[in-house]
Amino acid sequence: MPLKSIRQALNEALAQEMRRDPTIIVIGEDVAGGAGSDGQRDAYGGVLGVTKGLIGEFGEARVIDTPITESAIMGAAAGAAVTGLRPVAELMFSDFFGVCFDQIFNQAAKFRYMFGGKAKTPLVIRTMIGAGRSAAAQHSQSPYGIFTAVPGLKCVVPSNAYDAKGLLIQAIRDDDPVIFCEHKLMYDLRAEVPDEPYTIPFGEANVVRDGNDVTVVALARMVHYAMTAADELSKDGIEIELIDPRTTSPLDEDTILESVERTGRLVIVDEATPRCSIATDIAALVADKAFAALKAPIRRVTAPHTPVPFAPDLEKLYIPSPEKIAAAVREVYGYGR
Amino acid sequence: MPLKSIRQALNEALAQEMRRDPTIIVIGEDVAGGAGSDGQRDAYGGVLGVTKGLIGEFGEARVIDTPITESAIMGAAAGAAVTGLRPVAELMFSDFFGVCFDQIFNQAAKFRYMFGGKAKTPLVIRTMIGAGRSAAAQHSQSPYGIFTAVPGLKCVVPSNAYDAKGLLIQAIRDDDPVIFCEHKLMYDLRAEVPDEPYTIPFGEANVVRDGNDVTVVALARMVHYAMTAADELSKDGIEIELIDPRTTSPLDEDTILESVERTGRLVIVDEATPRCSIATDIAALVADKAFAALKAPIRRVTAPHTPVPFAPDLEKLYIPSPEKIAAAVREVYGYGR
Amino acid sequence: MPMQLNRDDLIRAYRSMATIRRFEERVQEEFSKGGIPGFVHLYAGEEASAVGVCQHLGPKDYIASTHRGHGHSIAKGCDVGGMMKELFAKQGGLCGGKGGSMHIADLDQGMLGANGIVGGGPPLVVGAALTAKTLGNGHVAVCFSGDGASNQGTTFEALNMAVVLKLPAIFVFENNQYGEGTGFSYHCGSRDIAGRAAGFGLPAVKVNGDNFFEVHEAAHEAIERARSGGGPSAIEVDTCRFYGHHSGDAQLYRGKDEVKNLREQRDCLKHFRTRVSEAALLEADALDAVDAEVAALVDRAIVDARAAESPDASELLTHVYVSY
Amino acid sequence: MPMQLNRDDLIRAYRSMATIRRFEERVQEEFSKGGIPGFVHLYAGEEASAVGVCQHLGPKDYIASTHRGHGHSIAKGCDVGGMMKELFAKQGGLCGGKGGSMHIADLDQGMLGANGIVGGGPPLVVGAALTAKTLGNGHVAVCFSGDGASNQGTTFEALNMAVVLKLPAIFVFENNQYGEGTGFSYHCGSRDIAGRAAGFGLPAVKVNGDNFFEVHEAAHEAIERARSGGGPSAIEVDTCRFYGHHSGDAQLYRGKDEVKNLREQRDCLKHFRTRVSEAALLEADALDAVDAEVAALVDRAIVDARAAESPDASELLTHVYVSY
Ligand SMILES: Cc1ncc(C[n+]2csc(CCOP(=O)(O)OP(=O)(O)O)c2C)c(N)n1
Ligand SMILES: Cc1ncc(C[n+]2csc(CCOP(=O)(O)OP(=O)(O)O)c2C)c(N)n1
Ligand SMILES: [Mg+2]
Ligand SMILES: [Mg+2]
Repeated sequence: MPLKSIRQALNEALAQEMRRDPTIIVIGEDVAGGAGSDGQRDAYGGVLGVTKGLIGEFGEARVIDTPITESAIMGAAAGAAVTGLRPVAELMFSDFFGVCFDQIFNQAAKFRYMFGGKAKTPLVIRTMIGAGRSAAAQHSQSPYGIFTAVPGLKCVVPSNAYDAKGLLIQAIRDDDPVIFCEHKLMYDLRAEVPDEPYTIPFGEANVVRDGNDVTVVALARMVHYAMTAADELSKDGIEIELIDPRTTSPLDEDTILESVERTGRLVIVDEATPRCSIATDIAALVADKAFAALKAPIRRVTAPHTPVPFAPDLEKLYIPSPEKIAAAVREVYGYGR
Repeated sequence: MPLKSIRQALNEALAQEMRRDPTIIVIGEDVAGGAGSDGQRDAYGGVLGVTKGLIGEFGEARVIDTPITESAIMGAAAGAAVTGLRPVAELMFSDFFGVCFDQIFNQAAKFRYMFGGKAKTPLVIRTMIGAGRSAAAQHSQSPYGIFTAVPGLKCVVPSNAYDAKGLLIQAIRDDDPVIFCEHKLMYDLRAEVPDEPYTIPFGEANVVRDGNDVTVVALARMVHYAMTAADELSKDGIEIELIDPRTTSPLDEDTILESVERTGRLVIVDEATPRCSIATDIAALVADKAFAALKAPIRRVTAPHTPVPFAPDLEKLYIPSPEKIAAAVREVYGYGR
Repeated sequence: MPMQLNRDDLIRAYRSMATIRRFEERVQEEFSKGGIPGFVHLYAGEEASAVGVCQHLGPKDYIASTHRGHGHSIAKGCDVGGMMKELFAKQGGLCGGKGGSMHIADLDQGMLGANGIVGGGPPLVVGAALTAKTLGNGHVAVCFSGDGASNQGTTFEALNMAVVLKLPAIFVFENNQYGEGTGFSYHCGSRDIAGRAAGFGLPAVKVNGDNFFEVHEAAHEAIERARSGGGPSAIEVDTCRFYGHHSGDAQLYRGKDEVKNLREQRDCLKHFRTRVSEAALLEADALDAVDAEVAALVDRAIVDARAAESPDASELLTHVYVSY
Repeated sequence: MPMQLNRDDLIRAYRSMATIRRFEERVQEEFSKGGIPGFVHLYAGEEASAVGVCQHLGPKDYIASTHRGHGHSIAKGCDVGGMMKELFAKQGGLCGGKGGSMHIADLDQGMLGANGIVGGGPPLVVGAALTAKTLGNGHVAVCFSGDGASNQGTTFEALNMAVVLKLPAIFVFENNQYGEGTGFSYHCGSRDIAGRAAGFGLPAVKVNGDNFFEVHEAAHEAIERARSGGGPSAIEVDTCRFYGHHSGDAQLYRGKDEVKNLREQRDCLKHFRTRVSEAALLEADALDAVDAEVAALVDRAIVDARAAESPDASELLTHVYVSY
């Protein structure tokens, strides 16, 4: 199978779906770029090139550059979705949700319920998450915990190119509003990705690695850090079971619970801040539904309760590291032995 | 001691602090009301009357009615706070945070960190939370979990008039941004409240009721539902220890952990929706730091993962009830006996 | 302009306005009696705005409304019985009792919903207009907003976006002089909504909302422009509300006799009656017949709403997602 | 207008502009070499805007800046050494290395910070102006925004709020014709920022940003008006950027030779030099001396920044709260 980067996988997913369904549009800031300028159209194709080339094939009517106006972008997408289009809107950085969240959580996500089931809002919001680029406090956050908390919204957090394509196609075909979180440091990460379209159902976790000693749940970039830790640990004979939920809403509770039933030990790795987060969400789930099986405290390896610092040295300490993950696993593994 | 409603307690706290410190201003929509109209000034004094009378004593320069423009209100408060005032801004309903959250979580809450400790942002945001008034999906939410998740922001959720006054005065004197959540159904709830100003420190939970069987943590209106449940339960000889954290950020972890060390059993009651919430936050805390003491699964009694329904019968089912709380406690109490 | 309207059009317009008036008056009564939960914001006094605009719209054209949405819903063709059941939180309500007055909606009638968020509607109308433009179906989207909402950032963003994308969108600003208890002369720095909107690069006019025909004419022009690819427009309707901001509002911000004078001097239904009689377009008893007809309709709706069942408990958990 | 400015003023103005230019040119070099982490957005080409405005401000007057904040910081009096250390993420940086280019700030100099959020600054300036009005200290607050930011809802809200509260606020829109790679003629429906702002009910003018003196004059008027209780104003500065949106931008959206022509025909420093020499206000060698002086200053700042230590690991957890 051909190797493709996450960028390529996402671009391919968008192009293939847009070919299939003329009601799909892409809308956002510089999703093409060069509008109203003397230079090239498609000058950017998205600030990180994910939508590059789409305007060439699908034209300005379906690949829509906008002013800097996130509330109008999200509202346009929500309003278009509820009236018959399937918009894929871009929120350049997820950190910007604060200027437009009403259109997402009070409007798009609640239409169906408020209107007694009459509305359908097939909306996809693509957005960038993650620290590690020295982009500082307002361009490095991972607010998927907040997105997950919203009833009516679905939240996707892919960790590799294969999942990225299948989950994005699923998101586009899905009849509910979906927020799709792309980690800014992973766009060039390559994996085998089929050329033909395929979907990955929401709410089905990926067991990245089997093991019977400790269950580790990790998301996005942390999946790869957890794998690094796993290799280290297995040298010492500690075999972790690594679970990538892939979607946080819906969450595949069964796969996590079944694994903990077996291992009795759980570590959750999350690049987001620690309060009221997906890490606490999964810990609470297990402390309720798999309590009897638990042999050790549930440890969370997360960012600290601080904004993201600019200085690379500080940022490196901010982000969970393979070392910290391994240390937490060792602690949990050793507990009560 | 005189009995006062939460409304009176808050109003008194504001008036007393404004007398003490001329840099304190109140700003928001209809915090007085009647601006630019032919009728009375102070026509509202806040839509629920909390700021009534302040404009009479302190004038238009310090009690500022605004257009409907939450981003400008929160930004004005943040900008004023960082330049020398102590604004108490009103976000009428917390459900409206989606139109102005950037100014709160990316600006006010991050100034100090981003600027290397040079900024001080003594800002209070008063806002209304809670279901039960048939105000439907966009006027009934309790997003304090989202506020708690924000590093740099403090979050207060009072449950009675005595705490309301002491916590609001603390919030006003506090040098960090504080969001102060008032439950819309509790304004008329009365308690003994001293006439003189006093403060209640943040991060100190209130043990509302002592007991050794099951620890119950509840917030705001749920504290009272938990008390009702407690009376029921104690008839059957089950004595709960009821803890009201009062502030979710900072959270008094020690009081909760010490209690669970004793009881070994925990139920968390939260009116908010269940995902990535303060309920999961506290469950995760205990599943990590008090694991050894746990004798039963940690149960959460929360709203379902749905928007708030309009119909009173449905809304009643949406909100945790004393019956549901008692049932959860019984389950946890009976576990493993 | 009445000339453009034949007898049926006039009757249709009057019936719509009279239905709204009667609906709101009866809702006020029922609310006071306690039959209607939550908050209601009544539209009485502003009927000519909703009807003058919606007369030009078909069910496949869209409107987005505000917290004060009953009038827009009726003008757009929503079923009065279903509306009343919704306000009473009953089965058979337009939203099955899950939305209520503040979220009343009927997508089949192109009514995208009342909105609990001031300024929530304008971005959504950009989207509905974008659908129309993308599908090239000649439909338009109309956004109703209040004077207070005209200051909200989302509203301004929607205006600019509609101009940039040359969308078939019409922004109707119903200036009833108040945002809750705060007066227009205070909250709107420019004291001129249409003028401020015009600065965004779209045609914007001011009309007298007491005069159905003025609204109708201005809306005709803007909507035709939109349908024919001419892009967005704005209309500021000078109007007034006969009740409080919400039912139960003490209205202390009102001047002495303000409401009394409004009802006497600025009643758009009275104005309509006078106009059509003077122009000998409709006879008084034809209009009286309509009044009687809509009174019966609304009263029947209330009887039915009272009698209807509350939603089944299972409804708490339905309609969160299409699939999950 | 040069007449109003004495020799010292002119030298001061030129020094400030020249410092910005040199700062940005050297930052571009260092960024390319990899010494500067993260994103940087360079201000070269727009110097006359920041300096023409800030010449009228004292340390107790406030400014809010944008992601493109180096020029505003220098014009407002921030220490170049501390700025450079901040960009290099080092100890001794204005924010201790925790903010970086996008959050560079110095409250002691009245610089409320660059901002990573487009449209983040305008509401904050409303607040700073509110402080000045409340304390009655005669200070003013200036908001720098780009043409792209002029479409953001927060910006419009701030304009209206400033008018409603009659605040000593000045909104300076630096129109460099682009928001990232999207042209002004596309993203601004009115194609006229000042005109659109005027619709909000405040005086708004357009000036040529290549001409320091035009900016200086317009800013003088607006700032004096604000100081004397005359309320807010807006100024649209027609300007241009010599580099990409951010360092590393391929700038494919630029026309052929666009940057070359801008540098030749629209260089505000060249324009200043010509003006003052023609008017015989300053001799070439006085200006050359300034160039040499600022070159040394900036080069030294880079040497120091390179040599400085990274923040101590403990800094990760400090400054989240005053107390917690
Ligand atoms: C974002 C937001 N802010 C505030 C409110 C509270 N609120 C509801 S209606 C209203 C007044 C709206 O005034 P206007 O737009 O003129 O509409 P009108 O009520 O006059 O029809 C306010 C402030 C809200 N619902 N949403
Ligand atoms: C809310 C928000 N949306 C988008 C961005 C991404 N972004 C950063 S700068 C920029 C362009 C700003 O253009 P303009 O306001 O004209 O300022 P200029 O870069 O030209 O100085 C964009 C879109 C952002 N930082 N914040
Ligand atoms: Mg109004
Ligand atoms: Mg620009």
